[in-house]
Amino acid sequence: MPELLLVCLAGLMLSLLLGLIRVLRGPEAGDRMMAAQLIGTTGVGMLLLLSLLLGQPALADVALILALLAAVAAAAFSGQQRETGND
Amino acid sequence: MNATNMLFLDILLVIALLSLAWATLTATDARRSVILFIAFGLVLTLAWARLLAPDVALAEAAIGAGLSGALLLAAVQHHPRRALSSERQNTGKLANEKQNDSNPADLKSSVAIRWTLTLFCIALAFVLIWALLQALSSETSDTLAQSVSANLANSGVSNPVTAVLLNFRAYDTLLELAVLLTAVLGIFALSEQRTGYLPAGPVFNGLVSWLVPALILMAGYLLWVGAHAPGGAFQAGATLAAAGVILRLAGKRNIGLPVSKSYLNIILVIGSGLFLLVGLTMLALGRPFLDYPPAMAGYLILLIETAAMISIAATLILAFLGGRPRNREDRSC
Amino acid sequence: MIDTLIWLVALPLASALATQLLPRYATAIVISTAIATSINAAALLYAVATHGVMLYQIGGWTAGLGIALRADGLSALLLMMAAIVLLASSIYASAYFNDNPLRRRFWPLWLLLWCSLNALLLSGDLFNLYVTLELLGLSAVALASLGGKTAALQAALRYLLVGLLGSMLFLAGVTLIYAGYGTLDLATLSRVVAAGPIAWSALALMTVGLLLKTALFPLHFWLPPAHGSAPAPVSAVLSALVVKATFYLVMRLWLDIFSEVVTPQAASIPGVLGAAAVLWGSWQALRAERLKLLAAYSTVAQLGYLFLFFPLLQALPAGAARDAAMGGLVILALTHGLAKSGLFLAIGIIQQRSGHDTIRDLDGTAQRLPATTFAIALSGIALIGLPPSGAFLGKWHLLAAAFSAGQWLWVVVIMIGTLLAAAYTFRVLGHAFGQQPYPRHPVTIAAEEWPALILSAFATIGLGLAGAPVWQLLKVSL
Amino acid sequence: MIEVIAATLMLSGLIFFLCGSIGLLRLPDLYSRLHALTKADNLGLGLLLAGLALYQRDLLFALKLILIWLAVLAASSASAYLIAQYSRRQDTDR
Repeated sequence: MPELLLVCLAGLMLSLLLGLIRVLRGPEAGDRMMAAQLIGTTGVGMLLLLSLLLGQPALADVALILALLAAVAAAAFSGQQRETGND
Repeated sequence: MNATNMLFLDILLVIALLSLAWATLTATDARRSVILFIAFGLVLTLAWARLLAPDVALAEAAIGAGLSGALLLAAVQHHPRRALSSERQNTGKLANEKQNDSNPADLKSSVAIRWTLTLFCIALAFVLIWALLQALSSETSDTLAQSVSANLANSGVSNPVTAVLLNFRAYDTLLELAVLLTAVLGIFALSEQRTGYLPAGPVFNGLVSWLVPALILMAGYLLWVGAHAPGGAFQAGATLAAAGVILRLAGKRNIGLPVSKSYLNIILVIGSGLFLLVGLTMLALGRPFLDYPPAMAGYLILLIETAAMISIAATLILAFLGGRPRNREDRSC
Repeated sequence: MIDTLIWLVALPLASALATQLLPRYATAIVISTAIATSINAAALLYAVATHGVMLYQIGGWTAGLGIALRADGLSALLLMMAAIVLLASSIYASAYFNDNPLRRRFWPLWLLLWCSLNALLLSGDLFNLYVTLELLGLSAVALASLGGKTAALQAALRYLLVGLLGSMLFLAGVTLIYAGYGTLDLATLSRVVAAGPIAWSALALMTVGLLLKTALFPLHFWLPPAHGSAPAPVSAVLSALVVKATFYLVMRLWLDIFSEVVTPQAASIPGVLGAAAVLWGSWQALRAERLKLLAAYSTVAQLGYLFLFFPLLQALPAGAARDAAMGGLVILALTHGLAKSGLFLAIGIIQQRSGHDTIRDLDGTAQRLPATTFAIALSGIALIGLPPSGAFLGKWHLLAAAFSAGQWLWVVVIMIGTLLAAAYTFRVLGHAFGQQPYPRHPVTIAAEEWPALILSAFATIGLGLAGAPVWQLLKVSL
Repeated sequence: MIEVIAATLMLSGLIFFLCGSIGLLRLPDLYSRLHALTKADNLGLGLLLAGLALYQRDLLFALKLILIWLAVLAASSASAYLIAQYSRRQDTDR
């Protein structure tokens, strides 16, 4: 019953669009980053659904990459550079 | 699954991409623009997946959504907003457009230039759409795709994308690796590397302790899977580089790169070097440049890809450092 | 024998990697590579002259599936010019960079630039051309920013952005071609391409991208600061070779692959822009206060002359007159390459010895640096187009073509441009030959002064008196 | 029977996702929005993936799903913490 997958896909797309509004609206940088995280997680779900719907098993690997790299952007976002000195 | 069922998805993806692209371009604040760009990369990954291009989706997920976001965020942090005013006097740094904004004449001309460019881009987009429609309606049979699948058996791998990248058009990939090397040498030419990050707290350290090994494993998996499914040296290199970036962000000093400059040079050069060496060995054996014997092709491609992954990862990490490594004496602290 | 083609790309690349790994032996590696590659280029020139077009299929795959390298008379001539300029500049650079860390960063990029130039001139594949353009652009930017102050970095950054925009437009054109014709191989493409929206828009996109990189007026704005603030050997190569490489591609596309598609109206566009470039560039060169800026604006003007040939070549029917004009175009390009690199190298010496390159304060240069001043005079002769320089031959054929095509307007442009070139050259020489009451002793630095002198002499005397083989070689075409 | 369970799991995951995004939009300030976000990440994706695993009934695929879920779980909690920390720092700076 691919209809179920399609319904889930549509629901996740809706969730992604809601997150998109927050990304566009802000107001704080933290809000946008948070919404980008939501888009990433939603994207993971959508990729897995697409992987089954389109018969592309490789998309599961894409989802795995997205899941692993989700934290990198957040870490770069909040990282504090040393003011002076060497590293 | 037939195409009409997914039409809603395509339309919404296009809307999301366009609005994110516009917001990224028009954002006044650099950090905001970067975050919007990260979101754009995420949605673009979905678009590539929907276009049945998992190889590109993989690269976009690793490089577009993950690494370049981190790279740009680090660059923005290096030039925070409050530092801009002091930088107007500081002539030692790369100057950006903002410096000119104080002059009203320049401002007017920059607005004019912006509008001209916008109109130019819109015209360009229409020309492209028109010509693409013409091209797609001309119904040329894709002879290249046919000859790729006809010769796939002799390429040593079963993933057509890898066969094109590392066998049929291996020369392009060799030159692309040279482009990456040039990019990193160009970064070295500009400045010394940026100062590092403050040591991470316990939560971040916990993240690092499992994420770095997981990323390294993932890189190995992508490298291996590239022979028969989407994956390969570029995606694997980007994943490996993400491990380095995370270590750097956590305040670790050497981020897995060797301290000695000569070792660093070796890992920078090994990708293009080994590739070239394999090509020239074929020449010595009396075959054309980069003409692998079919029986050996699979192994040679894996060897080249492994070396390429190392160089690509090192290149991306060094790009993240934003300059040439400091001398050993400077590292004493 | 046929391996010459791949070695022209592989050897500079291998040496670039070697200089990065073994910085201590870098100078020796570069000089031996430069000599070997020059010999290779000469061998290729000889092979093309005797055997005709050379073809090399990389990886043993047929062109189309794989990538082919091709060399005809035009690409072999340009390769030879690149080899001469780069060999001379390499010797010059080994003395120019006395700062060790800087030299260590310079050599790998230098060889990567050489590799990309050779790869571009030999490439027979549209997408491969895009890759070589990227390599060329990136290595040129990195070299231009080397050891630079803020102005150099700003210029390099702008150069980078312009270069990326140009490559992107080129790539968009390549995509269209692939979508429309299903092939990237140039030889196949020239057989199947037909006039129509796909070919027109693809050619337009690729041409705008390339013209941006070639700095044709009004897309030249990035060139004077970038060429004017780079280290001297880099400026020499940027002005002589890097803009010439993209110009070569425009030629290849307009006069060879898409020649059936180009209409006379379309061909007049580069002609008009070229005329504007000649006038504007010469005028700016006359007004420049610094020698390097003068040389850079003169490059803008000289590139303009090359584009004047496009409407004429389009108007002339295939035959002797058109072949003669084609030879004139190539010899003008070759002369400019040699003369301009000689000029930039000579300016570099003046800049290093006297600490500035302000034209007004050049008095006494002829007493102090006689060989260098002579080099400037020789390259000036070539830039004006006085006999016996190669540019004289080139302009002669340009005028002849304008007369036989009945397009008189270009004659006026050529006249004004030549007069302005004479004015800016004599302005420099007038200052340089100005006497100082207490001259310092003449100094000679062989490694630095000889390359500039030889390049300028070759442009002025060599190409002018022995230019005939150029026409012979151009008969060998794809 | 299993299909019904799979459908229930997936649809309830979907509800968590939608709640999370609506919360992200409607809640008044950054910290409470952060609270909503983690619901979508943890529970929403977890239920959805559990449903998918039952739907597909392929062991290798299921293992990959578990791996993905664990990765998202750990990454999202860490990044939520990091974002909150960053915002706190910004607030105290002001």
